[in-house]
Amino acid sequence: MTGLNKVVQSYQDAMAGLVDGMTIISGGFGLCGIPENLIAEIKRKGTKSLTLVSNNCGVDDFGLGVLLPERQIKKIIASYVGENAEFERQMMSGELEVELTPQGTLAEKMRAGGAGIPAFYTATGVGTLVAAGKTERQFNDRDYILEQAITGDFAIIKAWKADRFGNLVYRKTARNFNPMAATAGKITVAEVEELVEPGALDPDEIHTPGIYVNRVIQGTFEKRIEQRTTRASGES
Amino acid sequence: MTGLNKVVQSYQDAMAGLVDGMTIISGGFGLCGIPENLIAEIKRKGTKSLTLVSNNCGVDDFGLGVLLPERQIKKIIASYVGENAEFERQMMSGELEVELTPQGTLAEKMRAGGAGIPAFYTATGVGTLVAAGKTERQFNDRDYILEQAITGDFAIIKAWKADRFGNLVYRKTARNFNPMAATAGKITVAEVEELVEPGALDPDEIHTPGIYVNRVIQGTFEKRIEQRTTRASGES
Amino acid sequence: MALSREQIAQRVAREMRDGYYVNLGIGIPTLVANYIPEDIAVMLHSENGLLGMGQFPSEAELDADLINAGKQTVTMTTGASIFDSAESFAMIRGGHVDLTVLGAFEVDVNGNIASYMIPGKLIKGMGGAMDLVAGADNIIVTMTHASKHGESKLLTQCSLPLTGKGCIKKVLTDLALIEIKNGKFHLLERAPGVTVDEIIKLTQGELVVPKFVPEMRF
Amino acid sequence: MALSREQIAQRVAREMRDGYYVNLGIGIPTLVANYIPEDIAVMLHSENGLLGMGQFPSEAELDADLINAGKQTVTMTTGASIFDSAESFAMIRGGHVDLTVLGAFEVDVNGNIASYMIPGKLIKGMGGAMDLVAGADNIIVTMTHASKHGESKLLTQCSLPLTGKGCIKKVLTDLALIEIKNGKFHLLERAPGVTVDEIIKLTQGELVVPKFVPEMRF
Repeated sequence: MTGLNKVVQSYQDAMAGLVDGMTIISGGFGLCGIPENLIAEIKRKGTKSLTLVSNNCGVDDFGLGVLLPERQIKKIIASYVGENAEFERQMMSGELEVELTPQGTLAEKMRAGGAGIPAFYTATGVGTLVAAGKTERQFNDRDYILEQAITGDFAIIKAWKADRFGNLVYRKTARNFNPMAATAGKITVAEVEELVEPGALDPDEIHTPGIYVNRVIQGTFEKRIEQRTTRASGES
Repeated sequence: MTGLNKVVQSYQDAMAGLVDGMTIISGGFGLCGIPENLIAEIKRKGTKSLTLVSNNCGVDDFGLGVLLPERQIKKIIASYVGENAEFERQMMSGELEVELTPQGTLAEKMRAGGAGIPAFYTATGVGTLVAAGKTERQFNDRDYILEQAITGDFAIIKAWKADRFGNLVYRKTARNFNPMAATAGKITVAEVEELVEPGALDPDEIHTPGIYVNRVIQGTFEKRIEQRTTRASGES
Repeated sequence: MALSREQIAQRVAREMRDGYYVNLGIGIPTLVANYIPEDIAVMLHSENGLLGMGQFPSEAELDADLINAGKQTVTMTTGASIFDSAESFAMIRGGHVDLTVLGAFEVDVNGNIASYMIPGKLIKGMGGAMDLVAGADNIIVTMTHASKHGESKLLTQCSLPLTGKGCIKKVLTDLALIEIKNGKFHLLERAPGVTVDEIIKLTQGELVVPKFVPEMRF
Repeated sequence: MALSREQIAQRVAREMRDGYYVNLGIGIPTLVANYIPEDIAVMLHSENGLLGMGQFPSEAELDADLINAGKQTVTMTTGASIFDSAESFAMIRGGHVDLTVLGAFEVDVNGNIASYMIPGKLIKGMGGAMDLVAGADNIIVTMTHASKHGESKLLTQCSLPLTGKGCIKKVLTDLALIEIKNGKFHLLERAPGVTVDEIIKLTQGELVVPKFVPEMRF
């Protein structure tokens, strides 16, 4: 009677089954709401030839950027990759394949992947490099391009709280891409700050229902800040 | 500085601007989570030739069904309409045009309408009457049909609580189609059980952000139950 | 003896596995909830936006805001979640539901199903049925094997408007459990006391009968 | 005198109306938040999933889980809401944001905009910019009128890869406020002390100049 209990005890178990050449979808925006320890485990495992789908690729020494030095990433699908020197080097030298995708299109591709929608039309990217090779069609006299869904062998996400059924809630803007990524993985692994008892999360307030989540692990997080901007105290 | 204050004081104001021939998208599933009083106001106004988009059409004397006797509805787009004798009569006699749409496709059409996606592919309805006249295409060796988005001149929805910015939360399965309907109206009107002060709703727990909502009105609700099923107390 | 509604529900319940997310349609499928084996945990999905559907409420628990897809008042189990209709059908259409049980008027040897419309007679709409049959891999159709007049509902080709094309692989009738593959029906089990000949007689589509057809036990 | 960054922000802020939902891009557009007129209420949208973006936090308020699209730590205003990236871009792509302010490298007379890529030199990605320009009706582009070397950024045809096609109707540079329609630039206002001739000289695309061009006041 443990079938609905998604909790695993080690990061090895959390990423069990990940092998070379797989596609991983990751939640997170910049360094906010990223599955820090799942990424660290992928680095530790040394899995290679990965295709990564993520809005960003971290920085040189944190986030998905840590997978770059050992060349674990073959291809990345992302909207913004500009915070990372090693990334730029690998991209410019052609060692790393980069598929730049508009942020909204990327979010929608993940959602579509999880929702069984193989493709959708969008105005984003019409008349740009993004439209190259894509079906174009008019609706109500406006041009749109057809974008296809993305799914992954794994989805790795970060949430705030989970129960053992895999029900998740996120905190503030650490939500970002995590809910869509959660729906789009064949195996979805969530790492969380806090494990709570079933029933502790209000059913009306669950962001990701457990049906999308295969494994849950509780971790501790550095939560590094990329742009620390503050105002002087008292200033308004 | 009242631009973000969406609260209106009367149902007349709530539905101001509705004229003959418009398209209205309504939230609700059966009689659960329906905008009872906004529907009553449409009946009172006597607006005609309406196109209604709603999962169901209520029952003979409650919900959207009350718009049938005076023939206010020209066409309905719905997934299930089987609880209503007058509805059946008008449909069979050809007085009422009915576009039966699978429930998931209907929900997705509303979401797409609100999200600027003019069309999407789905496997639902392939090889059925629903596919008639629609573009078909294969992705990964499977057949899909192209479904187009729906938007409305008005969207009428029911929520549990709102603040004056139009931020909404729903209660239990009264959520259903309301969040998608909210995004798809040129003018979206929400009627709610309770108005709360801004800040009273946790930003992490808001279901419909106020950006989608143009008018909010507080009402009282009958909340009729369609199938009252109970177990004997003590039975488990 | 043909299976009773309760026995159909009981037999379907044996198809459940620990950890399944299950969508039960209206009618007989709803009864399946009463026969879930005690040693497994499953979560019931109701397509109006509820995962973790519980039993009917007591009078005290009755809540107009908490219904199932059949519009019946229900309760929630511990660990339930609520979501909107688009999310609910994302679960269905995205293949996240492990088992779907629904009724039908007819199925045929190509896995087609007709379940929502009798032209000129019954036009209530497909509700979520077209999404369910298109989205799920693992579907069990429950129905009577034949009409009251002895007309088979397992056909060479469905005569009514389809709910879905080529999507049904398993049918449980009051007489038999049948698999659909390679354009044929395959007899897997028979109801207690029902003979293979009776089943053959009431199956219009081609039926493959193995040498030994086990009898269901209850 | 060319407008300062602050003056550009000030002038943009005057385009705001009571009740607007506004998305401010990175750089100069971010400064606009400081000049919102006090007699109107607007709500700032940040595309990483926040409506109701507030000022930078005090040290005590600093929260790694609360950032804006520029990855800067921020706060929330009263009545703010949080949502996922798909929902955030549904707001943008569905046309729910009333005003979008963003920077650019080039714009042209057909309303094309290039803002995200300099081939062989700057390839950081488009982020949300392509969605913003495709989704919004009401966009103000802020940029310098010309490069440091005096090369115009208001062109007959953009030379860099486009961010969006035919979607820009208003440009505020350090020299002028310009409308784009019918395949031409139209001079609406000039910066204090900047002559029409200076603007003409630094505008490569066809510029329509009315008899009277009002000077901006600060």
